Amino acid sequence: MSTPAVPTPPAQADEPVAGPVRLPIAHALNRGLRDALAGDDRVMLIGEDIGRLGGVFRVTDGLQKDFGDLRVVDSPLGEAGIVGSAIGLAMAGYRPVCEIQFDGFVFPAMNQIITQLAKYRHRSEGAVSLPVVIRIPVGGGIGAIEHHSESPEAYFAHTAGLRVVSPSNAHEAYHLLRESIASDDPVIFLEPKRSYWLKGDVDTTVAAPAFDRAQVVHPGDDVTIVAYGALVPAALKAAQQYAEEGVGVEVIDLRSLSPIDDATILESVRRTGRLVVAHEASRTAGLGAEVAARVQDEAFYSLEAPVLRVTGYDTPYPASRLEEDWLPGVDRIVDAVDRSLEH
Amino acid sequence: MSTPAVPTPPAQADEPVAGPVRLPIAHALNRGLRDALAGDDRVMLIGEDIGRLGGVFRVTDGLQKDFGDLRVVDSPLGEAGIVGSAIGLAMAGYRPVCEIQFDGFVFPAMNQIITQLAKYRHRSEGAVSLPVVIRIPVGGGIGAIEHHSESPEAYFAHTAGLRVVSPSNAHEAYHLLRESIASDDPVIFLEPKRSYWLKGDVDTTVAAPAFDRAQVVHPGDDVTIVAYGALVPAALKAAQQYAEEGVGVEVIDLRSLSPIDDATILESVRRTGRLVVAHEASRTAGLGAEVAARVQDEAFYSLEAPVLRVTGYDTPYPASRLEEDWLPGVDRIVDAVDRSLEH
Amino acid sequence: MNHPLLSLLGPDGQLDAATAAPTPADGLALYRDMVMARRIDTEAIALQRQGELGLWPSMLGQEAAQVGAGHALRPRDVVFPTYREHGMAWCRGVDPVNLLGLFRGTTMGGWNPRDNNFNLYTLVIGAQTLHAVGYAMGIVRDGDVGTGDPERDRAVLVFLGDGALSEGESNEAFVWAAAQNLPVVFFVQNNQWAISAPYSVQSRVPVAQRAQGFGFEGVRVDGNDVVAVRQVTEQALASAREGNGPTLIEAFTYRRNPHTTSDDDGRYRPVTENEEWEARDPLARMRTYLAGAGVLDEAAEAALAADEQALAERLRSGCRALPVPTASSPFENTLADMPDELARQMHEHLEFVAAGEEQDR
Amino acid sequence: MNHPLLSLLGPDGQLDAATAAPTPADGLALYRDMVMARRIDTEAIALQRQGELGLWPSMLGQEAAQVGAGHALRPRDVVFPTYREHGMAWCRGVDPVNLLGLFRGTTMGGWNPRDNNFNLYTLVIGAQTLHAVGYAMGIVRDGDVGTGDPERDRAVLVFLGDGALSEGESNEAFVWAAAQNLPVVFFVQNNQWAISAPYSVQSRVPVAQRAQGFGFEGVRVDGNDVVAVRQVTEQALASAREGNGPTLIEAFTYRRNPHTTSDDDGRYRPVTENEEWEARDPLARMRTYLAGAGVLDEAAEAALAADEQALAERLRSGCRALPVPTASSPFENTLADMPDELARQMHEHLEFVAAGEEQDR
Ligand SMILES: Cc1ncc(C[n+]2csc(CCOP(=O)(O)OP(=O)(O)O)c2C)c(N)n1
Ligand SMILES: Cc1ncc(C[n+]2csc(CCOP(=O)(O)OP(=O)(O)O)c2C)c(N)n1
Ligand SMILES: [Mg+2]
Ligand SMILES: [Mg+2]
Repeated sequence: MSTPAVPTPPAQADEPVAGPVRLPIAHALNRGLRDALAGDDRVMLIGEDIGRLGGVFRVTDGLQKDFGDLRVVDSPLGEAGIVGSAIGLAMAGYRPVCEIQFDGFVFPAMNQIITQLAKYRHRSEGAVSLPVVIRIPVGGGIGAIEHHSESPEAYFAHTAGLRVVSPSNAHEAYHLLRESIASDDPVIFLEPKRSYWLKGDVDTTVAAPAFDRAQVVHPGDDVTIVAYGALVPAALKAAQQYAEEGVGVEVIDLRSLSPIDDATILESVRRTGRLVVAHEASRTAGLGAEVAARVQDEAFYSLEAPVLRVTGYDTPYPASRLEEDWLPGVDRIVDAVDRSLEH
Repeated sequence: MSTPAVPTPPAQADEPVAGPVRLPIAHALNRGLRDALAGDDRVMLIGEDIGRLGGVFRVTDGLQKDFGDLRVVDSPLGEAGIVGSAIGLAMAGYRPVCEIQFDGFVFPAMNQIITQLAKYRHRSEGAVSLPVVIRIPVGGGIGAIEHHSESPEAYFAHTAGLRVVSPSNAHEAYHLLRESIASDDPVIFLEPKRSYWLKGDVDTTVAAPAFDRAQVVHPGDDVTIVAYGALVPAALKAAQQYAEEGVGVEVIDLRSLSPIDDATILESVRRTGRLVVAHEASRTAGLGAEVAARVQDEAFYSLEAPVLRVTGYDTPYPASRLEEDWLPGVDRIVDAVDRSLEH
Repeated sequence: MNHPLLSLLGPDGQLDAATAAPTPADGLALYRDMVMARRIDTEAIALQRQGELGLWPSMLGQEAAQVGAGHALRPRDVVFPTYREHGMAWCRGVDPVNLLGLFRGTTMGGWNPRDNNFNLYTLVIGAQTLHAVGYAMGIVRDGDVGTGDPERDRAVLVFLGDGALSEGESNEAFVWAAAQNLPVVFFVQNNQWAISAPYSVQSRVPVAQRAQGFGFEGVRVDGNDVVAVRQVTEQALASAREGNGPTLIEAFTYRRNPHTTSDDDGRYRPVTENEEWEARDPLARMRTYLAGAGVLDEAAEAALAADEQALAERLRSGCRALPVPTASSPFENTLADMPDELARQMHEHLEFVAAGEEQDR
Repeated sequence: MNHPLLSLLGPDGQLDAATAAPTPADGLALYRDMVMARRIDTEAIALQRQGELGLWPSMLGQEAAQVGAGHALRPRDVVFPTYREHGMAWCRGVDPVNLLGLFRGTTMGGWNPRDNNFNLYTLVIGAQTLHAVGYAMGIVRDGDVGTGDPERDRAVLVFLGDGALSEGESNEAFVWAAAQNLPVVFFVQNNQWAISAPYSVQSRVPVAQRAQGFGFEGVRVDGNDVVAVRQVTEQALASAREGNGPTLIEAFTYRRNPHTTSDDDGRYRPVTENEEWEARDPLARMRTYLAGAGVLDEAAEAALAADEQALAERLRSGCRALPVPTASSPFENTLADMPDELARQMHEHLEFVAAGEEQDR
């Protein structure tokens, strides 16, 4: 199943090139791809249904029309082929940006990603880098069927030789994508699919922080929340609720899931003494475990409460009628913050 | 490359059926497979080179000769096919035991493992379980070339719907394997390849603890080490060194990497207040992160020092001339224990 | 490399002269199943429009392919579908209400695959082809192939799409089936599109030709001709059951609706194509044939209409009555024995859900 | 489906009458490269026995396949090898000492793939076929195909084994190459074994037939006949460069040594097979031919022996002199910019290593 039950985006306006414009994340990404294609001949897009259809989420809308089918390639139905051919293209000097149609369909490409893409720089002793970006819509919350709501980030974060990034708003989406394409390293670019139509001001001329840095998106001194992707808005909501009660919740948008910018996290936790990490992926050996492990080590004496994790459970993603409860959201984040504060 | 630079095992003696016998792990596994095949017609083995060759590590030596090529199947060269066909066989009522030739070659099977094997019980709402075992030789230390020294356990532990176990000695190898084959759940069975020729007393008639339980293999009250597979002997060596100095190091063999038996770990850490987790896999989002995250949460007030991790680094596995230093061993474990005790 | 397209019942409703006419009962049964399959599809689309389903992958135009194949099966044969085999599910006796659960979000499955020898829908393209191969290995090991006993011999019928031919896993399935001479039939509904990708993106030769590269037979059949589809599928299944190994069937047809209800096929294909294929409708030609043969009289039409109506009502009420799974079910169905940690997570979750319900009151 | 095996230079050293005799220089060059390739192999095996290498995958018996293909290449063509293409590496000008590093454990690669248009060895069966396809897509996009300019047009030559034909990824590569008509030649050395698995485990039809299923040409050639191999490879590469798309070449040969030096082929195949193939030795037949043609005289033999000797000495001393990588190199080569956390890990590691060395003193 591929086309999810989300509304079709409004037709894209002919937006100005600079200055802040209000765009949904999907359009900011489209703009990012367009600017990357226009700025460098070696940038190419490959994926299933990305050409005439413009991708099932329309992120590549109009790009094949404007850049031709040699640069925006409707691929055969095979994910190993998408990533494997991107590797070959990168060896030939191109900068391919792959689209995997849904999170649950990246696994046929796992061999190419783990044994080839991630290891080639090391294999060649630094002689050859592979500037390949793999875009993947991730996460649940859109009422989809099986394999369309997965959160595979930990597999990639555990794999040395990859960078993993995920934007949480439109401005970041644009800039993180541009930086990912410009990077000489392979980048797994995770797009929180339920946020595709979340609008925000995008300024293509004002750079965001470097794509390997976390960012404090809400300041506070009482407790820290680390989140990324679709859970950043939830964390912000929680922070705003607490602000009304006079409790200072600092929210850090991780942005780079690998490497993790622990300096930013540690600075915050040393101040607040309390940390909640939130993600949709299953708990065991997820990113939350990594953040908790680092923080309890590096900020042991600053912690006034254990690092708490608010995560998806260690079950397969459930049928969508259950997802609202199953998914971590504002309520469960608040609950964890409360527990942290009570310690 | 498949056949590693390890000595060929001595020809297998005709050992008695009960009572403790001294066997290397590889032979204990062979015995486990043999007894499982003999005990249940529905048990089958599938893998590359497992028949006439007896597997590159000879773990299946002699089994095709004795049980025939319908039950011990030399498969075509395709890991997706091995796991995918095992799923089909399980649906048809069989209990297939797959062999993946080396850790680095499991990735072509990742789609079948993650989207099919792990999810089928959930997909069928509990109506159908898939009793498939996937045996994989794992880890480094044998001077091998690329892809022959990987530690992929975290990928599996993060995947809900799988069990992951790994033995550290011959007796356990026999019993964990028998239990894995008897289990109705899919089990990833990780065989520490550099321990294949490590000998120990195997008693097939004396059961080991349940395959989802950790086990204290060396008692101590000052600090706890959690390890599994090939690092258990290293942890034991460290514990013995400390014992001579009068320091009590408790070593826990995890055995079950998923689910993790945290009760056993917590009981120990609440006593010792200190914990070191050791594994060969890369650090970020590895099993050590998970153990650390759980322990700092559940035993927050008992911890006198941060949980320390002794792990492989976040690089691809290095060329073998570097592995001795790169791999965590007794020295690095001792260093971490010292640091923990100094806190 | 010559792959003639077998067609017996033409778009004009004329049956090939050399082909034995189906008995009235048989002809009616084929027609009825196609009508019912289409009705399931139509109702499901309506339910999706009403918000009762999240999405629906329509099989409009592919009724003959599925029903023809369905009528070639014996009860002990085992079927591995993709996500579009609603007509096949109907033929196998799966309660059609249960087809809706996956798309309503009440389940990831919907039926017990053992009840009707009809596996669960598989959404990961190509993955089921290897399960089919494994099942066929099981049949060989059970000794249920080539015995000559029609009550005993069995085969596997696995469905895949034209797009699925490009996945590595499908091709591994061909390798295994051929090398081990397994009792499995690969049934490819070449509906010419994989979402927005026309078949030319995948290949420059007919689907049926693929099998040759692996050393087994590929046959092409008019996928809108239920009589021809049944015939080639019967032959392929018989050959498999007898121990002669795999066959690939290309049922050449057309996906007349968008990929799913969420898709917008106006973006990538002209409507004229659709019109062309409407003229080759599988139901219309069978209807013409049966009417011409005097088999489909008014009484039969009325009976069928009543059956359809009853089915539609069952689907509508059944859909709304599909039970929502309990909050504990994902935890209960992850592993056969629930681990302690998962039990704790379930407990945590159930308390949370209960507290939420408390608040909502 | 008829796949005749092209053979021009028979085991008896007789050249096919209709084939133009190679010039003396050309004939000698082919022979010399086969001799040198074999010498690399022999020396490496000896080095492994002496404990200088961890293991070595021998190419004994496959010299003609690799050297024939090597002589069909133009400099701008790009080669993707497996792990057994030592003869091809030689033809491409890779320093043979550098072939040893992977097996000595001093590197995972060993040369810069860009220096000789010869990619690194790939150990994961089949993975390189997709890289070849991607590279060929790059050639198309560079406009370096079908221009008619021999300095410009290029193609990709990718190696795989008979076992590799069973991996899904290899088959996806066939899909992509055919559908996009890419300038890539799949060169299968069918040495009849995949470790212990005879080809019958993988397939029941010749390797070359596989291509047909995907809609391109498959050709079979005597893999022990350097003249024939060169000819079919030249044709296939020319066709690719001209824009006519892919070809699959099956070079039918035999792996005369165990899979690697760690393998024990006595467990799974009879020695008689080996003897049979020794009689079809690719070097011997070329030697007979050249001697008969008066090309390989004593002086030439002596010169070649001296070259061989020099090569052997270079390999022995070069092997021992291969630099061990620094302890920091895995960290430095993981990502283009080393992340802070990795820098910390490196620091931790280097201190640890230094402390160990301190202790060892
Ligand atoms: C491995 C995988 N990749 C991508 C998808 C997304 N997807 C769903 S259906 C589809 C097209 C399938 O085409 P085809 O095999 O022809 O079957 P049809 O839908 O036409 O019945 C795609 C790409 C998927 N489900 N699985
Ligand atoms: C994906 C993968 N699975 C398994 C292996 C282990 N392995 C190494 S070589 C080999 C056999 C390869 O046979 P073939 O393709 O015929 O090449 P040959 O060794 O004969 O040159 C196997 C199974 C591997 N390297 N990669
Ligand atoms: Mg289709
Ligand atoms: Mg071979």
